[in-house]
Amino acid sequence: MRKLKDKILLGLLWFAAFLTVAVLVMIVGYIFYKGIGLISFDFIFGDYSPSGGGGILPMIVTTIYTIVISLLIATPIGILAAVYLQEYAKQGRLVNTIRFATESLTGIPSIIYGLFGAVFFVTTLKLGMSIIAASLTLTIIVLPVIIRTTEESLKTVPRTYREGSLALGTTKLQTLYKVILPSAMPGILSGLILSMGRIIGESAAIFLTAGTVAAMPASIFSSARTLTVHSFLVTQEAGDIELAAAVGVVLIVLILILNLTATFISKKLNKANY
Amino acid sequence: MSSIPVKKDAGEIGKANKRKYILEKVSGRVFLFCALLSVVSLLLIIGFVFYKGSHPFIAEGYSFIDFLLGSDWVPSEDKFGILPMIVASIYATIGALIIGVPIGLFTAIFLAEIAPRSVAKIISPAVQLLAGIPSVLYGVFGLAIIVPFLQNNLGLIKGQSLIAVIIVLAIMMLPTVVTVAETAIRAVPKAYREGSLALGVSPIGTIFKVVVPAAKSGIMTAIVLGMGRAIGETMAVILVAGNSLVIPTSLTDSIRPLTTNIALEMGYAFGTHQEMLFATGIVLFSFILILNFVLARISSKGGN
Amino acid sequence: GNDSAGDETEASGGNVHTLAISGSTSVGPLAEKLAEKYEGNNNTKIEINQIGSSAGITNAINGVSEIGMSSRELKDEEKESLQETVIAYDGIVVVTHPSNKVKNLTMDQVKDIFTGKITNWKDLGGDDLEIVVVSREDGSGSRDAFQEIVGYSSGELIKSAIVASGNGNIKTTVATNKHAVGFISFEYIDESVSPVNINGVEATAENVLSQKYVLSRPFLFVHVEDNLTNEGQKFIDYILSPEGQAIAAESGAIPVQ
Amino acid sequence: MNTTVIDRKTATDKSANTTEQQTKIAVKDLNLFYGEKQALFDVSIDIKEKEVTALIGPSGCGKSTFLRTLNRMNDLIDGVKINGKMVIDGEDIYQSNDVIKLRTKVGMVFQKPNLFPMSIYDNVAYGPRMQGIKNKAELNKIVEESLRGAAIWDEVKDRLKSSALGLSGGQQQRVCIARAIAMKPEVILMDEPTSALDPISTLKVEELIASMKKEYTIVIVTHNMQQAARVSDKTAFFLNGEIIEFDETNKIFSMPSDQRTEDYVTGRFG
Amino acid sequence: MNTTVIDRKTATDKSANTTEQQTKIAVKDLNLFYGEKQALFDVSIDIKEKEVTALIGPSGCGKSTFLRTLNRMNDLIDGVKINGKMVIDGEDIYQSNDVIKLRTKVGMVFQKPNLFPMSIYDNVAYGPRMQGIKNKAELNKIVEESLRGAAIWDEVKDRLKSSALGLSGGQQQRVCIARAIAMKPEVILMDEPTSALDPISTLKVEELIASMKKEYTIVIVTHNMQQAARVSDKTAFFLNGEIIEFDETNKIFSMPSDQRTEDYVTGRFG
Ligand SMILES: Nc1ncnc2c1ncn2[C@@H]1O[C@H](COP(=O)(O)OP(=O)(O)OP(=O)(O)O)[C@@H](O)[C@H]1O
Ligand SMILES: Nc1ncnc2c1ncn2[C@@H]1O[C@H](COP(=O)(O)OP(=O)(O)OP(=O)(O)O)[C@@H](O)[C@H]1O
Ligand SMILES: [Mg+2]
Ligand SMILES: [Mg+2]
Repeated sequence: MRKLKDKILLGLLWFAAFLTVAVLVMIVGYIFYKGIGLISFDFIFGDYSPSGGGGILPMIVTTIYTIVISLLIATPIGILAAVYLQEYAKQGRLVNTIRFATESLTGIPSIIYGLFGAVFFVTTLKLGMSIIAASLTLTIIVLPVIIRTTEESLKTVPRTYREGSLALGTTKLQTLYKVILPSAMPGILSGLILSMGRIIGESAAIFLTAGTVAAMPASIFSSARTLTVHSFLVTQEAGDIELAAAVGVVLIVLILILNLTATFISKKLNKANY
Repeated sequence: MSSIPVKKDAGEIGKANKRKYILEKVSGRVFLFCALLSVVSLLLIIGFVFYKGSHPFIAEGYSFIDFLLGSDWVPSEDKFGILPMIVASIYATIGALIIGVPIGLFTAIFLAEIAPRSVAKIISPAVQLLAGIPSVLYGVFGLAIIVPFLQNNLGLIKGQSLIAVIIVLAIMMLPTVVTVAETAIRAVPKAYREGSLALGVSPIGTIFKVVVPAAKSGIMTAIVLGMGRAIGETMAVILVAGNSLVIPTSLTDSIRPLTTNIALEMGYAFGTHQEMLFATGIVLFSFILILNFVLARISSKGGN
Repeated sequence: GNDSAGDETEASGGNVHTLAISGSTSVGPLAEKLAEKYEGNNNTKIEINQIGSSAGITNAINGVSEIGMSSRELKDEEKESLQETVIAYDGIVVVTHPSNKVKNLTMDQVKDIFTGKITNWKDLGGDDLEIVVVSREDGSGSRDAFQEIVGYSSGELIKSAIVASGNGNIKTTVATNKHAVGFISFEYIDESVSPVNINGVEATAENVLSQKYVLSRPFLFVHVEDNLTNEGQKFIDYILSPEGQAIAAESGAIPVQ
Repeated sequence: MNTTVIDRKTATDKSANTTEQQTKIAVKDLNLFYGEKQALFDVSIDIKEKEVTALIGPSGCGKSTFLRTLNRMNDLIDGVKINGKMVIDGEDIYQSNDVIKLRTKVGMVFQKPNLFPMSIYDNVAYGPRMQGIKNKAELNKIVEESLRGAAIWDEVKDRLKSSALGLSGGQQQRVCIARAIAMKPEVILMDEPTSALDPISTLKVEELIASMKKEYTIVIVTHNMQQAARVSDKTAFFLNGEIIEFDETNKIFSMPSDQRTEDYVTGRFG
Repeated sequence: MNTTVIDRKTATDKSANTTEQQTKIAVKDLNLFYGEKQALFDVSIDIKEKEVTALIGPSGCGKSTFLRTLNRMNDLIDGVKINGKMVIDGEDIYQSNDVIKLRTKVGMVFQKPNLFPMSIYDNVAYGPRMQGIKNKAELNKIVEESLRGAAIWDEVKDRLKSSALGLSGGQQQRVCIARAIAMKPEVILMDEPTSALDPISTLKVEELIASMKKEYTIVIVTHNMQQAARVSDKTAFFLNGEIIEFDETNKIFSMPSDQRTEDYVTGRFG
């Protein structure tokens, strides 16, 4: 009985993993199949031209700008907020409410964040349509993800570590950055990678706040177009799926590079603690 | 014996530690500030949506009941009824959860517990990669592969349908569910596994009866975040939903979920029409609140 | 108004002026091409943001952008604060799957299709296939224009119609479905879809100009009188010049006379 | 209670004279490596049925490691290599693929209590349930018997449904023992099962071990020389991953044949 | 080594006669609640400077709970309510806000080893580093002295830089002791510090405790009656959250005044 059940469950596990991998291969395969033909040195490193034949360098640069700025702002705020909720705040109704609200906000469609950003950052704070306005909007979008995943990984740090450290007369803060955060690092990192994905994949919130200017941004106060917005525009208006897929290929490579970098950095951080 | 001598200056804090306490206090404040910052930004957004979305009902005399239960949505004729979209959103979300959550969780379990390290080391980052692919491309993939596939194999006149939305959303929530759940499962102490295995329980039994329940809280987070992704997704859904304004009666009907309604028309909407789109956002938000509430209930029930 | 803004620019000497334009995703690509040519000859940097007609109009009103682009007519309350300039026309063409044998429709037939009175291609001389109607989203300039000219209202549109956002999505949808019929701008026509003649008239720029083909809509630039700088005015002038209109024609739009 | 103690003493004396017990576990030239590092060196030992075998030796000498090879718990650690022969009931456990059968037959109590984050009841009922026992009454009976057997019933009978993790260390360890007993194994491995217990509970557990001996084969790691002397029939002395001496407990403690054993056991006190 | 043991014995005898040691920790009417559940009832006790005080009692009686009130570790548990007076060096620790000073002064070794996931070296150097000691040579010296003090130096000196979690249970616990010693506290709390150690290491740690007594005040929870008798000057017997009897260790073990104490300590064996 149990054995049969085990076999079925194991079969399901394999099947689920197979499905996931198959979907992964199909999607990435499709994007490469459609897009690889357009990929060339000029396509990646050339400047953009609206009349065709240009490259997407400005979008690559803009994309990197938005990732870096949003994460630079969201990572510390998100992690520290999670630390507050998990380690400092008295667990109770208020914290649970905050947690609940945070979770619920992950479901708000990004276009609403975009409209909010357009009203608040672009118009009210007079940042104009700019990379910085978009990054601030993205910060709000990824905060819940960072907070929740960080909280979860903090929860998994054994209490004995906290006790062991505090019993040595260290402060909460010292315990936090010497013992707790390093132990929680893998979980925090995977949250950051997810957030990075969310930032990279975002379009609606960005084109309402950063706009779609297809030129090399002069500064973070310039209006600009990210890779994803580019692929969104070419699908929506021109129906140019090859071009959208080619942008997708570049994005996938970019994500790969960023993920590897993140993993590398976390390994370095871990080493530093040994 | 009865009275213990206490020094007068006892309450004083040593000089050496003064700095530490100040730092401690300051850092506590900084953490609190960060938490508040997130809360404030979240409140701002909620406030913004509610402010915009409640205007037609408060100031312009529209009936909220008609809005919720009306089935005609013709903005140019001042008809704003979102019942078909509410129904569509409920079906699509539940459908995506039913397909996406088990596959995602099982994949996470597979990666954390069954797969050889070397295999997991390749697949896990690859799945995370999926999280970063723009939703537009999922939509294009859905439109170019899934929609025709459904159309041809189910003998439909159009593949843009509830089932297409469910499939695309299920795929899109996979990376979140898998990544978060995998981390949670990996964090379960080895002692639990050993304890169960030593009782002669099979590895699979151990996984489902001890490891997964021990990782429950993280798994719930995975589901909630994945669900958030599914509910909040627009760009991919627009392409495969068909966006027809009918109340779906079968899996093959075209649907227009609440989110796509907002994204689809926001670009051209103004005045009352735009405010009604924000009102759609309020309904969506309430919908998410209810779902999260239900999930939280389920998870605390499972805790006993 | 123009003067003060102009002074400002002149005072800053040879500095590059940035001209912020935002709005319709349909007008955007054309505006980008015009801007590319224009920037080459002038000391002006043009920023074009394709964020939708309404957002562009809002931006123009509250000063975030100097010029807004719209592919829909302005509403009355918008007209109060905004000046509009028609920079080109956009022809709208009914398209079907390439395998569809129906190559000509009367205006009434088009109306009957989109309002759900005709539901099978065989009634129109095609194969025995159910018709799948694909429309743009409510509020879109193309849809407004199309409905007005064909003569039905949003309320009359068949409920089961697929609603796609943007020309590209309609094209992709129609190109992958034998049952489908939709409408897109001239500039996006290619071999993946089959254009349909209306009342026997082919959808070409010439026929629009000669008013034999009636499905078209204006592309608008809008601005607040006081906000338009000399540079902005010069760019509009350039677009309306023969050179600018030639570029418009080249990229598939229909020049204003 | 006292009668049990007396019983046990007699039993020990008896087994000291008669060696006709059957071999339950036969280990031959077992070597174990954690990656590069060898932790067990040519370990050979015959463990008899229905006897208590104690493993003693200084910290880090490989007692836990050896114990864990007996139910293949070391399989779970990456990079562990094992060679040699280990035969239980005539079956080489490292040839067979049925670890589940092995582990059902060979139960284990760990050094650190490792209860699951469930209720006390569910912890004890966990194993039987996984074997397919669903009947409530039967489960209740098993749980009560096991908890009584582990001398913890009275302390927890009113809070069976509350979380096991709220118990004190000693209480937790006894529930761990109950959980192992609930499976009615043939062999029970215990890794310092009483190191977290107070003397009274320890006494109860030792009595339990004595009474279990009638049915089970027991292998116990202990640091407590007195405990080894009290509960075991045979004792193996480990040093640096080797078995230095393995013999009747009486003999090991009274006249060990190896100098190192003598040094170790006479280092005792109390 | 042996001299230390003798020293210790003499010291114990001496303290049995002379009671002129100063009070280091004075506890008066301490009550502690875990939420609704009361775990300590009106506990009053005077702990003298430079003595070893042992806490004994059956499992779950509140020994660990009491020990943890002495350096306010229970503050970390949600829902713990404490009232009563606890004065260390004339300072009511529950009035003062300086827990850091308190915990620097009052070190602790836990029931289960709780090393951090860092190298052995970093574990021991952790506390001193956090106090601002950066000098390499100084740190090296502290680490070596502390590890030697905890009788673990020889076993780990070649792998100081490898992860502490790769050690066996006993080894880990001794590194925990080293980590506490490294802070040079005035009071050391030990919660069954040797329950995971073999007799040789236990002996070393007991010797260590004896030698540390010259400088430190030590409070130790133990289940091992012999250990309590060997190492402590005073012994407190806990039962159900109350102190039943607190007196000279000799007296507690030879002629306790309370029947329950007698029942408990004579339940001993060996
Ligand atoms: N997972 C592991 N990886 C590498 N080495 C290990 C591992 N587990 C144990 N060891 C090493 O193997 C040796 C034997 O360890 P083991 O835990 O068997 O000792 P033990 O006799 O049970 O000690 P104790 O009485 O302290 O529990 C020790 O030197 C230990 O450091
Ligand atoms: N965090 C907690 N929440 C609720 N009750 C607790 C908690 N910790 C301990 N207790 C209860 O308080 C009582 C005293 O526990 P404590 O751990 O102090 O016992 P102990 O004397 O140290 O036992 P042992 O010798 O088994 O370690 C026990 O009944 C225990 O179940
Ligand atoms: Mg061991
Ligand atoms: Mg305790």
